[in-house]
Parts: sequence; structure tokens; C-alpha cells
Amino acid sequence: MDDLYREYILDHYKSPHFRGHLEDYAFVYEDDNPTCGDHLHMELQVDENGMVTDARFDGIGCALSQASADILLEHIVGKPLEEVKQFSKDDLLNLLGISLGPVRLKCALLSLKVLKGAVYGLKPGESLTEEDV
Amino acid sequence: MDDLYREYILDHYKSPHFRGHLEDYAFVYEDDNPTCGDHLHMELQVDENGMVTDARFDGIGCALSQASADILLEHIVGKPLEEVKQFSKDDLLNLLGISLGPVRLKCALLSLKVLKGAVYGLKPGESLTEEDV
Amino acid sequence: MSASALSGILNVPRLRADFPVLERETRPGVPLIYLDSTATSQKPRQVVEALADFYLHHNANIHRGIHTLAEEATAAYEETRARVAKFIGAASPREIVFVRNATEAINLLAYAWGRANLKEDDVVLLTELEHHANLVPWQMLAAERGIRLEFVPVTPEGTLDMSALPALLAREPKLVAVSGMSNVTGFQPDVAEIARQAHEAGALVLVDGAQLVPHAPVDVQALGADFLAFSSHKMLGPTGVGVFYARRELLEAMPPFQGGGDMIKRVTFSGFTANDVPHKFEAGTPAIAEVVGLGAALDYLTAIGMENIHAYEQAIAAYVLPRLQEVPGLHLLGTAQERRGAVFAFWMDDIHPHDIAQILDHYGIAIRAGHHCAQPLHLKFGVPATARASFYLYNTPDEADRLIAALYKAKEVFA
Amino acid sequence: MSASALSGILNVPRLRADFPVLERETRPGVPLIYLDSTATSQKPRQVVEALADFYLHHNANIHRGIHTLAEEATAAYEETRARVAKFIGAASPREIVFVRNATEAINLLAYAWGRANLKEDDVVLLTELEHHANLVPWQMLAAERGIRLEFVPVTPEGTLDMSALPALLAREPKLVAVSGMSNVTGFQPDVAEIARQAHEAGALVLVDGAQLVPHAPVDVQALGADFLAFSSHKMLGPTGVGVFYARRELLEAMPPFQGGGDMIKRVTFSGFTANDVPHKFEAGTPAIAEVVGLGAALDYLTAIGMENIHAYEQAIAAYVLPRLQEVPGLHLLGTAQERRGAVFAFWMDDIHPHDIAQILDHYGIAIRAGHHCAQPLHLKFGVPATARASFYLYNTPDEADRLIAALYKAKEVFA
Ligand SMILES: Cc1ncc(COP(=O)(O)O)c(C=O)c1O
Ligand SMILES: Cc1ncc(COP(=O)(O)O)c(C=O)c1O
Repeated sequence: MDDLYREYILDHYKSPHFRGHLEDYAFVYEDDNPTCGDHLHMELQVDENGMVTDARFDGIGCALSQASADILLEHIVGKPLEEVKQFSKDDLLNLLGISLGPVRLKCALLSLKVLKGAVYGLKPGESLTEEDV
Repeated sequence: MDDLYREYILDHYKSPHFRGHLEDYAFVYEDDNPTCGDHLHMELQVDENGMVTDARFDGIGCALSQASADILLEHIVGKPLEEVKQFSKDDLLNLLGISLGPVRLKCALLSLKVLKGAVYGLKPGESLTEEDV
Repeated sequence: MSASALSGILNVPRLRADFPVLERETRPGVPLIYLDSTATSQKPRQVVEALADFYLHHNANIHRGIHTLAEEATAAYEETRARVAKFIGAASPREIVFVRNATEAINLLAYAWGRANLKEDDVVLLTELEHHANLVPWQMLAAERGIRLEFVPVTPEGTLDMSALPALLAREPKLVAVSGMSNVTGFQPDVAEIARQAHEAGALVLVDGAQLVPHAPVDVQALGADFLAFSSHKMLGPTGVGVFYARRELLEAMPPFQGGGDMIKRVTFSGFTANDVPHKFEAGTPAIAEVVGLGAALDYLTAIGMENIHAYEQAIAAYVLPRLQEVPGLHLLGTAQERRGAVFAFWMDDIHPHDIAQILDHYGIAIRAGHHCAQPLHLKFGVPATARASFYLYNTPDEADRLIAALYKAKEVFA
Repeated sequence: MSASALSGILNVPRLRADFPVLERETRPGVPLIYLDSTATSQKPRQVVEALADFYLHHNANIHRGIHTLAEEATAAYEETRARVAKFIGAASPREIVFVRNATEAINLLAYAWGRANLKEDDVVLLTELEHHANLVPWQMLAAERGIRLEFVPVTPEGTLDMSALPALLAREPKLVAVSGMSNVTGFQPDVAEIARQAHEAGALVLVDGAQLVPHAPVDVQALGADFLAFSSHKMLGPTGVGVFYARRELLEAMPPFQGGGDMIKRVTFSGFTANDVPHKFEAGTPAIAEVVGLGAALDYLTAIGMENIHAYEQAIAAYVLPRLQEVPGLHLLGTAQERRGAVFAFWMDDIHPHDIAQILDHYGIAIRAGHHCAQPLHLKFGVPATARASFYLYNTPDEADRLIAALYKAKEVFA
């Protein structure tokens, strides 16, 4: 199968570890990709030391958008918020370990756009572009 | 030299037989080709039998537009008005005996547009298209 | 419809040889199966050669040049205008305006005709099948001028509810703007009948021919189209050029759209006089080489015959439709069997259209996923996006079989 | 300037080999001498090959496709956007909008920015040098909205009377729209200085770069251009594509121009949300292959170096100017020696420009005759039309000599 759909991505899509909701959270944000109807919602818990202690996502969309949300949250839980703020597009692509054309990039980056929207405290309706993340 | 500029055309340009004005005329019309500033004015005398008895043109423009006016008038003087009305684009091109690209065609056809405008009694400001002639 | 019956209509193997891209492999060992012609068609060698020949041997700007190249270029450009007129049955080449694409043709109409003729509360009647190109320009005019948009409803089969037409026409729309073929459901509305009723109600008729002109013989006079829009790139021609057709008296009455060189007769510092049609609507240097390339595409299509292309696509549609409908969990957006082109938009239980497209790409199969610039239609069917496979004269039943097989494979991957 | 000094700047024989049309004969035994690049430039092999390669191997529609070809096409299109941004010193590729030509770029500005920002009696300051493309769109807006047009006067030398600028700027124009180089007099106004004064007076600045960008290095930020318009076909690229540059915040504040696919984020039956810039301004399928071809043209120009091209043309202008001025009865429309490109418009006593062009064509020399889409400028100089010879990177001093010789010949024919 295509490396894009190699087990790693499909596993996270079919059996996500971070799908769901938290009782309580410091940051929350959601955004979508209107051209394909992908939608993503994220919640983050942060402790008094500025550490991300837990996170969840929910949404609908293609395997790539959902798996990349799961993989991203797996990576940032336990990290300082400041480090999360620095997390870049390239970091995410490294994490996914795949090369993407311009259209699929949008799918993969939705998770990062939502994460950044959350940690930078964007209001509903405000939106980041791919260049901003 | 280019067949377009063979003696025949240049002769009519340099030494026109029908350049000038009439004392009296039945038809008069003028038009121009704004893209190159060519301008042509024509006067026609017609007798009681509907014969074109004399004609003159005046104007400024390229050799082709002016020579073709001279050649055209030379051809129609002495002909019945009804025949002049039927005179076509192809007839003129035959008379000139040259093949013309789309731009030079405009130059050559100005004389016919003005002649037709005259015999069909167009008012100043009214204009025929190349398709009409 | 059997695969062998199809080969009687067109000699597809022979014409495929004219399309070098169809010999391409997307990865080593994986040949391309191009099922995305609704988005843009592939180009035969002949079109690319016409472009190259123009650029390398005759290239010049047109209309005002006297030198040899300029005369050749002008003649080639204007001859193509005449060929386009003939191709769609227009009364005169003067009714043909070259624009960028079908979208610009409709914008030209909305700007030049619309702003001169439509006022507050005037109705423009569209259909729910329309592509954004035949919707957004009218929405812009609605926002600016307060015109009202009404829609002929789509049926659950993806066709038009013609029974709704009389009541909508009773609102006396100034314009009825309808797609000749939906790029999603593949449905080909009965444009001639719509035009007949529209004219009776006093409306003018715009046909969005972006999908119709490439796939069926079109005669604007027989159809009763007052305006027609289409794109070269969807009918074997180059990108960057499209056609706006309008009946001569309508075109002449329209004010200009864009201003600049070539669209004028006279200019002073204080004002200008517009040129004769069609030049009045072609401001600046047009897509000269691309127009010439479109001419080569028309020659190619004409040599094969639009009747034959239409028949072949009808046959391939009849071949594909039941096979797609057999795939468990696959839902078609557009199930009509009659009056349909060979375009199939669908969604599948548990697999996002992006994932379908991605997996099909793995097998070299190029389809599209998204809302195909018909978002409102998708919303109406309750899906944000679909996968869409479309067939043109160069596609084979074998390619359809491979599509179906790959869809079963996708179901396995996501099981 | 001697002919031999010129060969030190560019290796013209080598680069001429890239332009097959320059080997053409217009009639048997009569080689083409192409002196009409101001109307449109010739194209190097590399550009035609890029077009052919795109069409024959990567052709697909862009932006919404997931399959291999669509991703390749999208990448090629968007990479060219980035290259254009770099070529003109834009801060971001998002500031680059692909349009049909320079004319459409200016119309886009007049429609989208102009209609949103200009009201009755607002002043737009132009110059008397402007091409119809930078005049008629504003005249249309003047007729529709009552804006007022003012003009920086041209001098008898065909340059701009800069001393008139302060008084004109005192009328507080909202926009100063100036050509970077006249396509008639060849004059290259000091755009940076005009922009500085215009900004001080609170105006925005549009540079019509149709003739500037092909012939000199351009940095929009250094120039102070808020908006820039230019055409691919005048700079070795394909027809059918041009560029509209606008500073990002200006572009974002502008309402859309044409509506349709790709320029939207969301559409319902009742309305739409526009897409992010620059897509908001690119409705429908763009000139994809032609954009890719423009990319190849930029590579070609960059490899030679715009500085070198500019220097070469300066040198050839210095070579041609005195030789033309020696021809008895020849009058130049534009006699400046400084800040001029290698374009020469002239008229001759007793020979109509059409006849000059015709006779030159007999010698294979392609020049243009007419008002060159600058009719008001010609009227100001009291001539309806001129002949115009223009030189680009592939022209040689030898070709200039042949031009001069043919002009003497024309005098003989008409003596
Ligand atoms: C100064 C100037 N501006 C604008 C244009 C218009 O260019 P296009 O016809 O490519 O739109 C031209 C082309 O002749 C020009 O010379
Ligand atoms: C029905 C229909 N109308 C209009 C268009 C717009 O065509 P273009 O993008 O070439 O302007 C399309 C293209 O997808 C279409 O399918």
C-alpha cells in the first residue's frame, strides 16, 4: 500500500488514543476545511507549571486529518506549553514521516491549525492560515 | 518590390486621376479608419438614367487606401448605379489584383465602405462594417 | 452494455495514441488511468503541436500588425473564431468572444449585461445543479443590486424537477441560467425545452456549456441559447481560453466589460468609443496561441464527430452505472440513467472521499474528491464531499473495471 | 556606441539559437528581422518545451485534486507564483494574482479596488504617456462614478513634465497610475520618485509594468509600487497570462472581482464567503500551463540577468537613436537619450506609417504601424499614427543597420 496509508497512519485513524473529550480544559478550539468538510475540535489541559497534562480531539474527516490529530496530541502531551507553541509544520511532517502534495498537506495541517488556534487563544470564527502555523 | 507596391498601386497613389472635388454631386459620404488615421471623402455624379457620370475622392492615408479609392472610381465611372451597388469586396480585390492580410484589407476596403455609404445614402456618423460591404 | 459493443463506436486504442500522457506511469509499473476529465481533459499531440508551431514559427501580436507574422497570427486567431462559431451553430463569428474560461464568460454577462439590465427585485432563475461559476457571479450581483435568485430544485436522482418550472417562470425572471450538464450528477437538462418555456415567459437564456459542449453536439440556435459559456481546457484545448457566445443584437447592446487596447475605436484623454463586436469585449492582448490551440482541438473533435463522442460516452455511462451501484456501501449522487454524461460522483460508508482518491491514486487511477465547485448541491444531499470519476472519449471499459476493482480494495483497507 | 562594444554585454548569437522563429524566412531568401517585441516578444524553445511537457505529461486541474497529476500541476502552478514574487521583489507569493494580461490586472484594480474606494470627484492621476490599458478602465469608472482623471503632461521629448507633479498631487489623488515605460516614446519615468511624492500626498501607486518588467530589474518594494500590472507574453512567456501584484493588506481589503470556483471558501444557495488571497481573485480554472510557461520564461530571463538585459538594451538604444535621427524627413515621437528603452516610434514626411511597415516587411523587417494603443498621446503630437521599431535581448546592431537601410529604400520608393 501507499506509504501514506501505511499501518502507522491507519492505526491511528482506526484506533485513536486521544479521540474524545476532557472534563476540564484550559484551551479549546475548533476549525474546519470547508472544501472537504473535515472538522476538528481540540481540548488541552495545562497544569500550573505550564505543562500539557492531557488533550483530546474530536471531529470528522479523512484518515490523514484524523490520524494526524491523534499523532500530534500523542506527541505534545507531557510537553511544556512553550514547546508546543514552537511546534512547526515541518515538525509535524517529520512526525508523520510522509511526503505530501499541496492538497493532502491541507488535510494533515488542519490538526496543527487547530492546536495553534487553541494555544494562542483564538476566538471561534478566527482562523489561522497554513502560512501562520 | 513587393507586389503590393508594384507600379500599378504606386502610380495611382502618386498620380491619382480622381482626386479632387466636383462642382455638383448626387451622393457624398466620408468615413475613416481611426486606428491609422486614414480618412476618405467621396462625391458621385449620377445622371437621369442612373449612370455614374463622374466621381472624385479626397483624403489622407496610406498608399493602399488612396490608390484603391482612385482605382475604384476609375472603374465605376460610366457604370449604372445599380451595378455599383452590387460591387463586392471580392470585385475590389480582383481589381487591385493583390492578396491582402487582415490588417491591410481594412486599408483597401475603406474606399468601398465610403462608396457604399455614399450610394446607400448613409448619414454622417453612420458607418458600415467590413462585413456589410 | 458490454465492453465489446463499445469498441464499435470509437476506435479508442487508435485515438489514445494521440494522448501521450495516457502512456505515463504515475509510479514505476503503475500506468495512469485518467478519470478526471470533468475537471480538465487531456490534450492530444495535435493541440500541443499547434501551440508549438504557433509559438515557434508565427508568433506575433494580432490586429494592428502589418508584417508577415502579425498577419499570419491575426488570420489564425480570426479563423478560429469562425470555426468556433460553426462548431456551436452560431449565426456569425461576431457572436464569439474569447475569454479565459467559462467562469469569465458568465462574469462578463453578469457585469456587462447584468449591471445594464437588472435592477432591484429582478429575478434570475438558476438551478440547484449549478456550478459555483453559474452561482457566485449572480450572488455578487444580488449583494450589489438586490436582484433575487430563484432555483429550479434538484430531485433525489440528481435531475431537475421540471414540474416546478412553470411556477418559477411565473415570477417573470429576466434570465434563466442553466447548466447544460451537471459536473456532479452528470444530468443533462432538457435545455431546449427550458429555453422554450423561458422565452415564452419573456426571459433570456444562458446555458453554462462547460460540460455540455465538450461532450455533445451543440447548436445554439436549435437549443435556443441566447448566451453560452464554455472552456477550451475541458474539450482537449489549452488552458487560458474560453468562449462567451451571445446573440448578435444582445452582444451589440451590451456595454463593454474590461477596458483597454483593441476594445476601442477611438480614445481621447476625455473618453472613448467602443469597438465593434466582438472586439469590444476583448481588451488587451488575448490568449492568441491558446485560441489557435483551441482551433486544433475543434478540428480533432470534429474529425471524430461529436455525435460519436456523445454516443460513446452514453455507452460507457451505461456500462459503469450498474457496476458502481453494485459496490456495497457506495452511494451515487446522481442516479439518472437517461440524459446523463459519463460522470459519477459518489460517497462510501466509512471512507472519506479523500481517502478513496488517495487509494485510487495508489493504483494509478486519477479521480477527484471534494465538492466539485457545487457545494450547495452537496449540502442539499447532506454530504460535504464526494469522490468523482469521469470518462471521456479516450477512456475504456477496462479502465472502468479497474476503477471498480480498486474501490473494492479501498473497502478492504478501511474495513 | 559601437556594434562591437555591444557584444560584450550579452552573447546574442548564442541566445538567438534558443529562438527558432529568428531563423525563419518570411519569403524565400528573406530572413525575419523581428523588431516588434514591444507588441509581443518571441519565445525561447525552453518556454515552448515547458508548455509541451506540462500538457503531455503533467496536465491536470489544480488545487482540489489529490491524484498524482493534480498534485504535480498544483505544485508547478504555485511554485511559479513564488518565483514571480521573487522576480519582482514581492514580500510574499500571496501578493501575486494570475490574470490574463496587464490589461486585466488594471481592470481588476479598477473594478475591485476602484469601485470600493473611489467616489464622485475623487481624483485618479494618470500621465499623458499611458497606454489605453491604463486609461480606458479609469474612463469607464469616471463615466460610472464621476471620478476625475488628471494627467501629468508629456514633454515635446516624450518624457514626463515632473515639474507639474506637485501641483497635480496637491489635488490629493487617491491613486497615481503611471507606466514604468512608455510603449511609444520608450521613456522610463522615475517611478520611485513619483511614488515617493505620491505617497507623501496620501495616494496609492499603480505601476503599469507591461513594458518595464520585461526590460529592467524590478523590485516593487524599492520602487514603492502598491500595485503592479504586467503581461507574460511581452517577456518571453506564453500569451493568456499576466500578473497583478498588490501589497498584501491592500489585496486582502479588496472585494473579489470575478466570482466562481476556487475564489470561494464556502458557498450556499444564499451566499458565499471569499477565499484567502490570492485565490479570492482567481475565479475558475486559470491559465495553468501558461503560468508554468511563464515560470520557464522567468528562469530564462534570470539566467541571463535582468541587469544585463537592461544594459544591453540601453546600449542598443544608444546605437539606434542617432542613426534614426540622421534619416532625412524622419521624426521621432520620443527623443530622450536618458531613461529610455530600445523602442522608437517615428513618422516620415510623405510616407504613411502603413507604407513604411509594408515596405519594411518586404525586407523581412517586422515593425508595427498605428497608434500603438496610445491614441491620445499621438493626437497630442498631431499625428494619427507612427511606425514603431523595438528591440529586445535577441536583436543585434546588424538588424538595426538593416532597418536604417530599408528606411532609405522606402524613401526612394515614395520619392
Ligand atoms: C505600457 C503598456 N501597458 C499595457 C499594455 C497592455 O498589455 P496587454 O495587451 O498584454 O494587456 C501594453 C501592451 O502593449 C503596454 O505597452
Ligand atoms: C458545469 C460547469 N460550469 C462551469 C465550470 C467552470 O469552468 P472553468 O473553471 O473552466 O471556468 C465548470 C468546471 O468545472 C463546470 O463543470
